[in-house]
Amino acid sequence: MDLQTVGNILLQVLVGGLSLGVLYAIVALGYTMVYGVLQLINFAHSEVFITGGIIAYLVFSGLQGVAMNGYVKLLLAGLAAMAVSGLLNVLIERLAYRPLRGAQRLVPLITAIGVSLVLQDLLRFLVGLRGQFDLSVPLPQGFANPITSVLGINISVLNLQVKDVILIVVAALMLVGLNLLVNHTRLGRAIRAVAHDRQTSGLMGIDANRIISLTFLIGGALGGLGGVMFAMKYQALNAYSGTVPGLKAFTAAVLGGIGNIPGAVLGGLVLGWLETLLGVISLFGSIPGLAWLGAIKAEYKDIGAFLALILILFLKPAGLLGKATTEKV
Amino acid sequence: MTSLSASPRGLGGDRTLALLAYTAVTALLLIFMRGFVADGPARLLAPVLFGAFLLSLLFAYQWRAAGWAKTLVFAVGIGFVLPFMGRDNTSYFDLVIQMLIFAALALGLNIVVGLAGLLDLGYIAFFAVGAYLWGVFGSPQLGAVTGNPVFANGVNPNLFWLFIPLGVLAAALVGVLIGLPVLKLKGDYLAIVTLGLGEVVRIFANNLDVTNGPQGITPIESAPVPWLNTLAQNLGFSEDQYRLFFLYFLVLVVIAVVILVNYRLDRSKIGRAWVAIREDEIAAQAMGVPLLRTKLLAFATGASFAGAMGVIFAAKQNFIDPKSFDYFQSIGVLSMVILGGMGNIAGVFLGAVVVTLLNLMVLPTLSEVLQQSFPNLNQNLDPSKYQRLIFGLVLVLMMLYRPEGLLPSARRKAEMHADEPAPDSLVTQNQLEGDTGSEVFSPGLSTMKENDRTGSER
Amino acid sequence: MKKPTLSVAVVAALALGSAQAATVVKIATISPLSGSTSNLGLQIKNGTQLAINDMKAQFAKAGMTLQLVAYDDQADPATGTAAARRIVADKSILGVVGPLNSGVAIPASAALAPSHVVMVSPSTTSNTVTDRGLKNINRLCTRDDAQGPAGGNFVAGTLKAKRVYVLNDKTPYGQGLADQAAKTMQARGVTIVQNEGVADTERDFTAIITKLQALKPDAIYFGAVYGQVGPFAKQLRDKGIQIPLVGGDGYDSNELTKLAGSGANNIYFTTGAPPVDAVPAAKAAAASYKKTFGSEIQGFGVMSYDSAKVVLQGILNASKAAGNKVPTRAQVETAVRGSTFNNLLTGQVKFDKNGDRTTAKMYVIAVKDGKRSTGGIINVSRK
Amino acid sequence: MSLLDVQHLTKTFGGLTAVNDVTFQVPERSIISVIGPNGAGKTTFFNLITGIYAPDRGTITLAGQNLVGLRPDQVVSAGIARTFQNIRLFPSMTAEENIMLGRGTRLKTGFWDAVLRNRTFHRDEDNAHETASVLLDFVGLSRWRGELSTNLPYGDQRKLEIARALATTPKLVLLDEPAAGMNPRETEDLKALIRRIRDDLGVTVVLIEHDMRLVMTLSENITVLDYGTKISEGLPHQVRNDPRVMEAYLGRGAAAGEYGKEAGQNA
Repeated sequence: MDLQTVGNILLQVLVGGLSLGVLYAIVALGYTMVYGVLQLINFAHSEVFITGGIIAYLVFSGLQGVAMNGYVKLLLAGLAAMAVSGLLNVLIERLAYRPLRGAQRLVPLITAIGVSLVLQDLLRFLVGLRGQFDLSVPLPQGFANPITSVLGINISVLNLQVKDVILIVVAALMLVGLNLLVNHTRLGRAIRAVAHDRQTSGLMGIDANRIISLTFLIGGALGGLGGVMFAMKYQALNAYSGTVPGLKAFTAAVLGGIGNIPGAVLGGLVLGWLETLLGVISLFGSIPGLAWLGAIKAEYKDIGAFLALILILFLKPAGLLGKATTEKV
Repeated sequence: MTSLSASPRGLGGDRTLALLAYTAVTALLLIFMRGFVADGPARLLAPVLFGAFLLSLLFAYQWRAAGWAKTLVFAVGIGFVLPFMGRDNTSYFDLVIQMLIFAALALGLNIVVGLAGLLDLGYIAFFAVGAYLWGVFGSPQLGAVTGNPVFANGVNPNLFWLFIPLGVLAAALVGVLIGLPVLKLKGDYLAIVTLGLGEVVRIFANNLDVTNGPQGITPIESAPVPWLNTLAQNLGFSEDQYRLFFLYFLVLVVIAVVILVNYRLDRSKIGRAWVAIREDEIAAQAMGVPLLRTKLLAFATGASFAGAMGVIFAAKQNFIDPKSFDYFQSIGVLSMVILGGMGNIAGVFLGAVVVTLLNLMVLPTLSEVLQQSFPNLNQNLDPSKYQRLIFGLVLVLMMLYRPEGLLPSARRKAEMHADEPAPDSLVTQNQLEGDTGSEVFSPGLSTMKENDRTGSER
Repeated sequence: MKKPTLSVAVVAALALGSAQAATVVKIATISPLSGSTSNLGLQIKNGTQLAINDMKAQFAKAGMTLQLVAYDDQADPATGTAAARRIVADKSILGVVGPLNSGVAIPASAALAPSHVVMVSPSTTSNTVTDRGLKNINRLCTRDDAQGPAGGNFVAGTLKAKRVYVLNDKTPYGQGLADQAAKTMQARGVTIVQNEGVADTERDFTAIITKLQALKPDAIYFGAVYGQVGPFAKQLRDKGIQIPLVGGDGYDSNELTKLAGSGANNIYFTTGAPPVDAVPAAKAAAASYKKTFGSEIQGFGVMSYDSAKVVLQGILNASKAAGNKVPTRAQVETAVRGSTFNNLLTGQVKFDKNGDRTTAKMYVIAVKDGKRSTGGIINVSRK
Repeated sequence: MSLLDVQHLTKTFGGLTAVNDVTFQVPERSIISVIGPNGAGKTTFFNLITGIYAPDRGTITLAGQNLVGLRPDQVVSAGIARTFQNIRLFPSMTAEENIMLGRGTRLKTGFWDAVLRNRTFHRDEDNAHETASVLLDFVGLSRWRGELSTNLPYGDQRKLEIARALATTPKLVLLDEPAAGMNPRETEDLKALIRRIRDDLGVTVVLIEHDMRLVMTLSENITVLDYGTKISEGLPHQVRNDPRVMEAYLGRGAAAGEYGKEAGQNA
């Protein structure tokens, strides 16, 4: 296996891992935002996330015949998904989490698991009303075309498709937007205050409940956007498709430092690259001296992600970007 | 809402008669109505009667009553009524054994989560360790793995007795191995790491040749107990029920040991140390409690219960595969602990019984009856498809209206309804440690305000 | 005017007759009705319901009113065993169709064996299910060691591939099938460039595609189910990999072509369920399935329909043998294991001493530009 | 020979020197106070001694045993116990159980002892119960024996924390602002209690305290910290009149006014 092939493979891992990592990052942000203000692992986020995918399916299949610019369709699908998922997330917080505000930390955790189970079967019921289970998502014209060259440079080796670039651009825009919102707006300051210390921020005139609802709205919207990205990337989903990617996105959020926004993005990217690398690593088994790599077959991909999490948390207990909390003595 | 407080002293006057009456009525109803509830819509009564009878065992534990009455209720209930129902209908046997297995798991997880406050979302991995230990050794899989024809049918089944303690040791060892690197972590970091480790164990079970991957392992032997089989035969049990008859009493013995160990650890220096590290690690350490060793002990003890039960589960099922050990099972056991009443042995046991009864009896019966009475229901509304939804709904409603659990321990109740638990969350980024004790005006020198000082130059 | 009264009398007699002797006979299904494989579990339930609807009249004549009881095993062995125990307890259940997964079938059949409750599984392919020699478990589909080689021979013989990449979904079904196929291909001199797995929930194949581009196989054998194969085919073709993709009866659903979209090309799979064009009766069954349930029948649905018919016919045979009385479970068990069943969609069914079909027809279905066609028929026989 | 010997102890937190080259001796069976304005590094100093933080430089020896590098629970078994500035009792445990927990470090009960309930277990439990009742009596809280610690009045919680620390039979007990939030009568009780700790139990006491009357009348020796540096040490009256102490507490203006330029130069 010559250097050129190794180079190509690593390039493909970089690009493929980025496009997967960005998806994990967007969904991880939903977990981190909610965790920030409530210190709650929102297990139901995986269903809020896949709801966005189902909405995207409805919009794309609804507009399939309509002669409309593909990007406008995407915009509509994105907005619709973010709105529905956002409101769903707010509703969940209002009904299931708010009454438990003072309870012991494990109680809302079990509630979140309960909500996740209820939503899964509810989504399946709604999709089932149309006699469907697996939804195949028709993308606007040209989204799936491969990109062979850019500015004259032949990059077909990257296996890049138009939709991959769209995903990455949309995610980047969303991350910038979120960063602006959280760090440079009054609402962002209020969210960070509530995340920091809910009681004291109450004393400062911040209506914590309103801020928490808004955070859930933003977290849900991010989840919904993740759903649209999932629908575009794989063009196939069902009511239960959210569980495994949701779990991985949560791992990414913790990897980056739960509650830390840049951390969620970094965690998502690291997980995306790591999984993709582990998926191909057995190829390098043919390089002399690295024969043992050949044994790491694709099924150990998920193990690698979790072992990496454990290693990173062992070295840096608060996650990559999380700040170590010093307990006041 | 009168809460069934944990301490038996709490429930008013002597209730011996009430206890005996209640037990007799529910037992007789259960036994003599079993034909009636076997068919038609009346089937919905079956779980009600069975649940009502099981409550008599709980009341025997809870109520203030004469000692002999309590032992009588336990002896008759466990020694006669349940086996009798099991003989008549094997599904009762299977259900009770499954309840006891989950109860032991819940008690094990209770030590880790309820007492030591370590949120473990991958607890079922230890159950898998025990199950696969006996699964491999007690089946032809051993012959396949070792390639040695002597083990064509696995080890001598009598070694089953040796493998229960071995299962305990293996699981405890894995508990320590898993615990060592992660027990530095706190709260939700520990949760996600243990969840990850649970998945790692399942993925390895699904991929390794020694565990026969996704195909699973069968047939798994159980210990031959000829003397017990003849006893069962004389009592009128059919031949296929012998194994359940044996496992029923075996599980009873093991669960008794589990409860005893749980009780005795709780009321000892170790139990106090666990509660201390759950409430305030810094203070616990400052009072001489070695953090890592205490946490590891909790992890290993909890794991050992699961290890023992794993061996028994493998023998009961005769077949195991990775599917029985996914993270949804860990969540199931955790919900039993929280639903029942974290930190309280009777509560956790009740939680396991209620959740198992709900999942393996109430919901299937409900869907059977609904299917029968509305045969041509729209396919989407078909009840047999929504058992997980109903379980999820039960979890949400329970947490909303009974966060402290069905049977809270007095110790936990104070904490459950505390207004705002001290935010030991990982997010509060305190500024660097400083001497910001509370401002105290002392009559002598007036203390300076912190920020004033910075104003004045040194 | 005499005729109508006669018919009225006959109907009355029948009604009366059946009223007294009409005992309720139930058929149960055990399959995953919740969770990510619930769509397949539903096919088993609906296929059985369809067969019951078809044979209700025949049973009424024999004085039995037919009912279906569906159990959800949530694809979990412990839940499936608990369902089996409940079936044993309900004496009116004389036969079981299902389960879907081998992992559930093994403990559930062991739980039912002592009470002779017969089971006919439409889809469990793992060899262990019947190798144990239980008298009450039979299966309509072919085993791994039949379906695997069928696919392997197709790749090596018909496609004449020299380098094959083997993948499986890490389930008993997918891995069992892929390993058997790989063994057959290797025996015929094909180089297996890689034999690995990927979780059945996985939808991101970027890494696998990179491997395929590096290893350059000329065919892929993927043991998996259409819900995963669809997106896999789509991503393959989108990234310019056009080599043939071969698999087993898990592909047998028109959802495959929908999910694969533009990628639904150069795909082949072996299945026991007869394609609609090969067997006219299959077209009628598909139509009545669509009318009754409002969704398309899939391969598993066809196999379940036939499995239910075998159980029901078995009960009728046993009832005839028992002097037109409601047969006992043991009688039904021997009848199902012993009888030969004809006019079924999947051809003649006769079970050997372990419960596997003595003869079965396998069809090789080709998918070209979204269209399905029958690429060939393989006869499988077991002594 | 001093019981506790601290030499050149230094601790920095990312550029901020919380404790700066402090040398500190505590003679046996004595009552020593450490005072200084807020933010002077007193609690950090305690945390270094009790092993919660590891020092950057310097040595800590207790009766000849080096404490640097020991975990907090090892420091406790070496013989140093402490209380906290903000009370840290175990809320879901009763007063008695809190003390019994403190006693744990001296007990031998292992896993099997507890499970088999052998002689060791029973001996330890009796010892724990007995210690709890003796210490509850010693601090005058016997009436709260079975009460949850959170339900005790503030002053009594302070005493309970002291009793819990004493349960570890320490050679030296560090009290972090025990008089905080106490009214004058409670402070008098506390003073008597601290004296009895030294006289009856022979335990050396080191005190962080802002209540000057308590400090001046109780301490045999006082050390003053300011900005992490030891600016003065000695008998109570010496320290009271030390201009640097006045300045640290009252600010440069007041000190300068009273003692003219001289105080300003050597700041």
